[in-house]
Amino acid sequence: MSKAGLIAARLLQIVPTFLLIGVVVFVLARLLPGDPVSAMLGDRASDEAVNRLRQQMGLDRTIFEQFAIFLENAVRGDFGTSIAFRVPVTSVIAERLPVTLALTGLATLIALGLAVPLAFVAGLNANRWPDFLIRSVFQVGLSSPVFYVGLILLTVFAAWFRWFPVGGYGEGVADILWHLLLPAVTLALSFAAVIMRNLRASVLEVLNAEFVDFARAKGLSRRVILTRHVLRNALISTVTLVGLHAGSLLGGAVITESVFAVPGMGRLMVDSIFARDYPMIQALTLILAVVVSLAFLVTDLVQMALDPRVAR
Amino acid sequence: ATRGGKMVYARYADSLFLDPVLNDANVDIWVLTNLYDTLLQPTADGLGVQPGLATKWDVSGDGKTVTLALRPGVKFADGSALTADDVKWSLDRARDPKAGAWNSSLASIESVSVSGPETVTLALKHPDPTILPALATFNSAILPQKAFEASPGATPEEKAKSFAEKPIGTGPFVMTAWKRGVSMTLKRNPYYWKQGEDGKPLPYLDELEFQIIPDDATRLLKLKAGEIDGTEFIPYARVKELQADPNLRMELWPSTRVRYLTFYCGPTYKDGKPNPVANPKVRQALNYAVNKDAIIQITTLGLGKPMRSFMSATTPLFVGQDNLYKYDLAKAKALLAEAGMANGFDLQIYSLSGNGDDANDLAAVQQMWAQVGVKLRIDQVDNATRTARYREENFGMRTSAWTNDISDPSQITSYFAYWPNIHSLHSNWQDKRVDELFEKSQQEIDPKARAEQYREIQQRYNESAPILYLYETPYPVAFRKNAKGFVQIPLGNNLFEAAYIEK
Amino acid sequence: MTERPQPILEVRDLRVRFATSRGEVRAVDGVNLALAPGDTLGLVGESGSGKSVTLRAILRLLRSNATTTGEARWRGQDLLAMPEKRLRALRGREIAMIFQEPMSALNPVIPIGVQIAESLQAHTALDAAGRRRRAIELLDLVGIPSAAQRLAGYPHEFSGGMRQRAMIAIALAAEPKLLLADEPTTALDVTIQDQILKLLLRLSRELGMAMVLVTHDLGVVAETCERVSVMYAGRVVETGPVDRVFTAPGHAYTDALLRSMPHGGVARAPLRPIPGLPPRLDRPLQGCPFTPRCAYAEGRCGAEAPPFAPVAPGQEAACWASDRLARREVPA
Amino acid sequence: MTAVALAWRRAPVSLVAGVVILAALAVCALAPGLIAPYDPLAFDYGALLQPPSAPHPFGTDQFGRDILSRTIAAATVDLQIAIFATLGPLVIGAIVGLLVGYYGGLADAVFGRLVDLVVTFPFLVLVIAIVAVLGPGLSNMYIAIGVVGWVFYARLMRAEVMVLRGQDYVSAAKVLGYPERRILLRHILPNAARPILVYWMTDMALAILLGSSLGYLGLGAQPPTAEWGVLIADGKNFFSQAWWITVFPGAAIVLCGMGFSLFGDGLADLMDVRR
Amino acid sequence: MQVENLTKAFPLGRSLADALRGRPQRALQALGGVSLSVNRGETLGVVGESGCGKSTLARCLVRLYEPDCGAVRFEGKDVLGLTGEARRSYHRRVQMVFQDPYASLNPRLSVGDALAEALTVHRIVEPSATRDRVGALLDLVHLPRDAADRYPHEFSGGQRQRVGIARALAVEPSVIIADEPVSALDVSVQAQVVNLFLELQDRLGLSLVFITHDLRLVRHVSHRLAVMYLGKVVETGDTEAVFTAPRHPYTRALIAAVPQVDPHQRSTREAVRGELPSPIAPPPGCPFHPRCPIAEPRCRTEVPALDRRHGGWPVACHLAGAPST
Ligand SMILES: Nc1ncnc2c1ncn2[C@@H]1O[C@H](COP(=O)(O)OP(=O)(O)OP(=O)(O)O)[C@@H](O)[C@H]1O
Ligand SMILES: Nc1ncnc2c1ncn2[C@@H]1O[C@H](COP(=O)(O)OP(=O)(O)OP(=O)(O)O)[C@@H](O)[C@H]1O
Ligand SMILES: [Mg+2]
Ligand SMILES: [Mg+2]
Repeated sequence: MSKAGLIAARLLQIVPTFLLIGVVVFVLARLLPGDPVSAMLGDRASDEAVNRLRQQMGLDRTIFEQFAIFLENAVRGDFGTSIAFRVPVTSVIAERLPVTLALTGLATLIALGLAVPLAFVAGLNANRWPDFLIRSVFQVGLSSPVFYVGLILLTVFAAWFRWFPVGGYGEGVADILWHLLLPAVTLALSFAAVIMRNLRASVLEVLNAEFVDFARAKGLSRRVILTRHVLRNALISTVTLVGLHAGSLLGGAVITESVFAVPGMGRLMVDSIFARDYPMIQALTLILAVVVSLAFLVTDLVQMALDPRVAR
Repeated sequence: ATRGGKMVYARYADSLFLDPVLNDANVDIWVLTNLYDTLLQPTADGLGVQPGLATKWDVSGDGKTVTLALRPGVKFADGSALTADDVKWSLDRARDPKAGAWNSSLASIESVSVSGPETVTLALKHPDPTILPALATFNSAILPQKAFEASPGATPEEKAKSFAEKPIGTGPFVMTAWKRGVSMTLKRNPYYWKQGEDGKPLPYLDELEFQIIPDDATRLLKLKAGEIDGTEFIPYARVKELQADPNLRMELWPSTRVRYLTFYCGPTYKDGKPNPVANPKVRQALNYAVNKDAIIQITTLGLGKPMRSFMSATTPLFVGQDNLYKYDLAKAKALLAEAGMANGFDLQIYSLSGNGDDANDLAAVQQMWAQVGVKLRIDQVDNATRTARYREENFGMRTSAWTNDISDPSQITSYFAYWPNIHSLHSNWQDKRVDELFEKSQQEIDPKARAEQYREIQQRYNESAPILYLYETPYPVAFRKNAKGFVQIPLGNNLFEAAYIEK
Repeated sequence: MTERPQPILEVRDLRVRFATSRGEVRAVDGVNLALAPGDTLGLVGESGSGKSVTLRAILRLLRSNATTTGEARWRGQDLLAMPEKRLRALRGREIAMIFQEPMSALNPVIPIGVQIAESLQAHTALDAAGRRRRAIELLDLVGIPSAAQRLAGYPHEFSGGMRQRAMIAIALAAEPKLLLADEPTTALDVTIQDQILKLLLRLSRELGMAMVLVTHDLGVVAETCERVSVMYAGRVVETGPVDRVFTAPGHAYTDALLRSMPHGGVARAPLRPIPGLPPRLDRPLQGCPFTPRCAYAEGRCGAEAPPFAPVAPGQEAACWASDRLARREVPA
Repeated sequence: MTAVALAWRRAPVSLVAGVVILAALAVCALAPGLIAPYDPLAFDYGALLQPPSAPHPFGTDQFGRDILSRTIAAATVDLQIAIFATLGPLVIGAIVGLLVGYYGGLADAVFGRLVDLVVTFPFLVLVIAIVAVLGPGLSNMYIAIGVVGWVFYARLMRAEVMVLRGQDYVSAAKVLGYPERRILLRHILPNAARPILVYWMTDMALAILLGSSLGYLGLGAQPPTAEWGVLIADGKNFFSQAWWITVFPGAAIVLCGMGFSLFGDGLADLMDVRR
Repeated sequence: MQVENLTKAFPLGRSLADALRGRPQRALQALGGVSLSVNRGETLGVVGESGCGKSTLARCLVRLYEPDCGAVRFEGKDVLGLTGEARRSYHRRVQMVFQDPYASLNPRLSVGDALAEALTVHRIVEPSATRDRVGALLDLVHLPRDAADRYPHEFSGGQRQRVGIARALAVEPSVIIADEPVSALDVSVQAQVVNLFLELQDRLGLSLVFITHDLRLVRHVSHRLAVMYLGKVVETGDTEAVFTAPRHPYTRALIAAVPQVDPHQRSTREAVRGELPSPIAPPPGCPFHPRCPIAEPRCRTEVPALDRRHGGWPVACHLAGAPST
């Protein structure tokens, strides 16, 4: 199938998923105890004040009416006005989305940058000390809570050594990178461990493959064998894994963003849940779903590029 | 003071709605004074009022007319002049019973009239001892009527929304950028009327940036790293450490803040089960069973003071009792026995998840009550859930903190003790005599008589103990050594007008 | 025997041991082979007898858990002792190898053309265009139709027979002097196997290339090879011209193997299997390893390893029963 | 005895290491009272914020509670989280995966959508939302994790079963006329179990991390229950002056995670019948 | 047992994009109308190259696959419609032995358990007698009795295959379908298993469908022979007769391609040229025509039917002459 066809098919497949997500989130949001009004006004406000605001926000309508309105507006790209921020949700998300994308993107790069070479070193030295060392270090990374790693990195590299800012988000590419490096490393650590484990296993498997022996029998140099024959084959299964983890990476961003005061979508999501900001929760979920689906698509395309067998 | 420069101040949460009338929360209230001015202003000790946009005020002998002389030559941040009409319009808007949560503070006003280009007269329905502090409270801030009405939007609410996006007031600063939940940039208002102690026009700062950093630890790390100049809500646990830091200055501002736990006092719970703490004796016993000094030591590291009344000692007309419910295990046990609860009982409390103060206080209380056989179940919930439960009056106990918004005891009393308002903090505690005293005090212009009324209210309330008394705390804020001039008044308002960065 | 030319490959006392979790496995236990230019040698034996390990050991393609001793002299130089770099220059250029499973021996994600070209790049001075031209030539040579279009194809787009041919093309890229073919047709259908064998035979004749053909199918050897070596339990038990060995085996195992094959002819006649199992290679062996299964076994077989001795001109075997076999003396 | 000795010798290093770590933690979890030197909840106003010392090897917190005792006591809760948060998903996921993988068809298509739904949703966010709906606390956390978590097991199981259902021995069972229930339970399930059990181990480690993340956000274990994540959250504000409050529970999480992973790796080796 | 016009196609996965473009669903025609019969106590050898549909045929016979059309009759009754108890009893009568001795035994069941399971499910013997019967079965396939306690991975390939045969025999079938039962085994072991089949057939009077691609072997085993090419039977007849005088050019090629152990019978000509065609897009006309040395124009268009042209046994070739004698 052609690439364009594949993309089209994938995008079409996403549609029912999105509808389902829309329904689930809508219902889930309204199952949350309390409502945005009581979250906003607090317990000391009078009942009239509360009722007035509820009416203003259309929260006094039935859930079906609300859902119909939501769908109708969503189709037009209007996700409503944030209850907490009192501005259109799209404008808030437009500010936060690039931040989270930058953070998770950077984290992915770091994870790959750490995991790929080290997985090779470990795989090539299987069951010797470099392998054990690398695996142990990554195992620690995998077993450490994100918030804790964040706290330690912050204290050591930002507070003690002052190499990095303590948190926040910069302006301009270099500044943004500088701000995001620590949070991205934090986020990347467990991801890197997952990739490392998987890739090391693939490397071992590929190293044992007959075509590697055949390549040696052809008299090719070690470098050519590793780069042309081993790397590419080993990466194939890892690429899928990277895509599959897009969701959990975004989930991890929730905590990383809190610890590092990064103004991204993860934190916004949790804040919105706590504020019962229905429109925001709905819009964020759908956008996260789009992001994850796109990540799947990208990894599929990369995999297709790496592995001709997939592109049927 | 050095003129110019930029100060970065980290807040734990962002403002939501910068309209003086329609806002709901401290995150708004505490910064409004930097954008808007009121006619009168609270004094630094929080007990009285001083001139603001009005230079003089005069209350008639019968207490039913207030005449205010406006400060001449005051301009809004957009350069337009402040007029008496703006004042009348702003006060009328603020006292509209359909607008916002705060209109009741101005409920005694019958009408507002412009009696000269620089004079405004308030006619009151009845004498109101709280009217002057009310005029010094955020919700009676003066807004430019023209600019407000020119804001986009069909209804007053919509106009308010768009106006509050780019608010214009007569305050020291004007907001130029607002990234929701991230940062807010305030620039110096060149038209500001006030002068500093050095005789130079305020504010000193060219720019003030609020950064929003919810995580306590991160805020402090940023402060220590010099990435920000100051920050609020320093965890008490860290105060000593910051005090010892030569680069920092730890400030503890006197406050009207009290921390306490509210008992639900009705005879039965929402689910119909009998309420063990409906009996005042039990509540007293539980108060005696808590070692406040220890809690103050543990959670505020000695920075707090035991509460002596339900209101803070910084509140006007406060009458306190020293050693109120001083730790006395024997007495607690005796009282419980008297109430037939010698074997203890189970009690439930909602606390705010992720809130360190709550967690600390409750850990201690839970442990102390265990000594008298009371098992406290702590349910950590998020704010929305908690609020919903309180409004339904469906709780055993709840954590709380209070700060006055107005320099008068009436506000806290109306919420804590006056049943008709919100059932005494939804606790359903009711004392007819207190209700009666409170209603009377609201029209009492004889300060002595009013003080006596408040004495009795406080005495009756404290006796019945619908709350578990914990402690009063100061506002802990910290700054880099060279960031000076910040003031936080007992009501909590953050004043940056005289703040500056020393070069 | 006297006119046999100087061997180009001479394997002497090759031993390979694998360290495994169960202990040491002696996969190859003293193998001797000699190959003259243009020779076609069949290497037969049942599964696990060490055929593949022998071939791989010659080119040092074994995994790190293997220990190899002995000699493998290629035109006088010991392949097992020379530096990896020198060996790499020989691999693919003078000695090429093809593998049993064409699917797993070809890299699934690299076009066939590139897999041929990289071999050319390593061993010839051809430029990119030259390599392409040569690659097309090679595919033509092995009988892949419309070769030019096939260069961009991936292994999975080829049928099994075509893959095997592509692998042969790769192996022939640098016109090697010796081809080590490890079961090149086992995975293929009979008709395709027939085509490939004929192809190999033709090429070795046309290019004057020596060949070691590993297989467990005696028929394949009979059709293709001049000489044959029979392996059992890591040892070569018999070597000789194919027509001699197959008609007058000098080793009891060869004999049994030949008998167990279904010969054309009588339908539904019971076959004559070799009883028992091959010995475990992780245990030390005493005497002739075939003893427990051998119909000719006698007392000393289990105790004393028979020497490798000539039984006929050009035919050698390591069996105490060679003479009885020659006399077709049916065991009691 | 010899069989046990043999099994032990056959056991891969990672399994042995995993067993040792987990056994130590299990002892802490089952009998915290025996090992912990103090009552984990007892305040000691005389020993607030003590650094590690002989009487308090891990130091004390702001209430004077012994960190060692609290870390040990937390093992009970965390191991409970590890098991309860994953057992439901394991069982449900295995059953669904088994049926969907074996029968395919419409159920499989529906399942596919469900998987899409769950994988496109940040896991943590979904769990937070569900916990917010149900209210915080351990049992609600288990439900929240379970609602989402079973999908991963089902996916694994399905993939495995799809392979196995084409295996000759399954065909043989069909040809022998065995009832389907028997084929599923006796021929497919035991052979599909390995990846699931190995993932289960990883998942238990993940559950502890997730539990502590939720504890950190105040949505997990409720006070005064000691839980490693909660301990870290509690001590976070003392990080610069009393590192020991967070470092030891942090180390416990890491150790526990490693225990499960190592055990899982070892189990994978051990369960390989052909080994 | 009789097979009539059995057809089986496997739908190829159709992608969503294809569906959107309205492309028809493609299918792989694995069996294109196969008719065969097996008589009681007889061995039918089925030969053919990889992918020609031998396994598919076997699986249709034991109802692992449901054929698209055609009929399978066993003792006169159609078996494709059987359900429930009737189907179970059919399974008892017709058993299968698989090609891969490593994949066809559940690795987690001991040999004894695997055999006992077959006995209990079908209530062949009293529970108390199960052990004895398992022992007897092991005897039958020449395995030691203590094999019952061991697991499949502890056996060699030939032994495993014998376990597989024992399992098939456990339910006392009258027909055994053996799908390449020895292809995965070493030559020296192959003979053991082949002999076992021959012996069992003589002792138990079994009918046997013996599928293989090894022509040398099939001659030793079968009474009658069916040669398949691309989902069709192209020639079927008495084994010896077909071997001595094959009528279909494909059969001839097949026999010629078998390497002879006799080094004196070498040929250098390829038996047949060209690759096996793809069953997804089989060539029109006679499926063998692209490789056929004697193809004529009509072979390209007309599908030859399998019939006894010019007398003799059935063959599907336009050009088949009378059987030479
Ligand atoms: N890497 C290895 N580690 C341990 N043992 C090995 C290894 N490679 C091969 N062996 C063992 O060495 C022996 C010889 O194997 P080899 O592959 O040479 O057999 P073969 O004659 O080629 O058999 P086949 O016909 O099955 O290919 C076998 O017992 C095998 O198990
Ligand atoms: N389950 C299936 N789904 C799709 N295609 C199948 C399936 N089973 C078999 N086929 C295809 O049907 C054709 C006939 O396959 P079958 O396995 O019957 O051949 P065979 O003659 O047994 O070959 P071999 O000798 O390789 O075992 C092949 O092209 C195969 O790819
Ligand atoms: Mg081999
Ligand atoms: Mg088959």
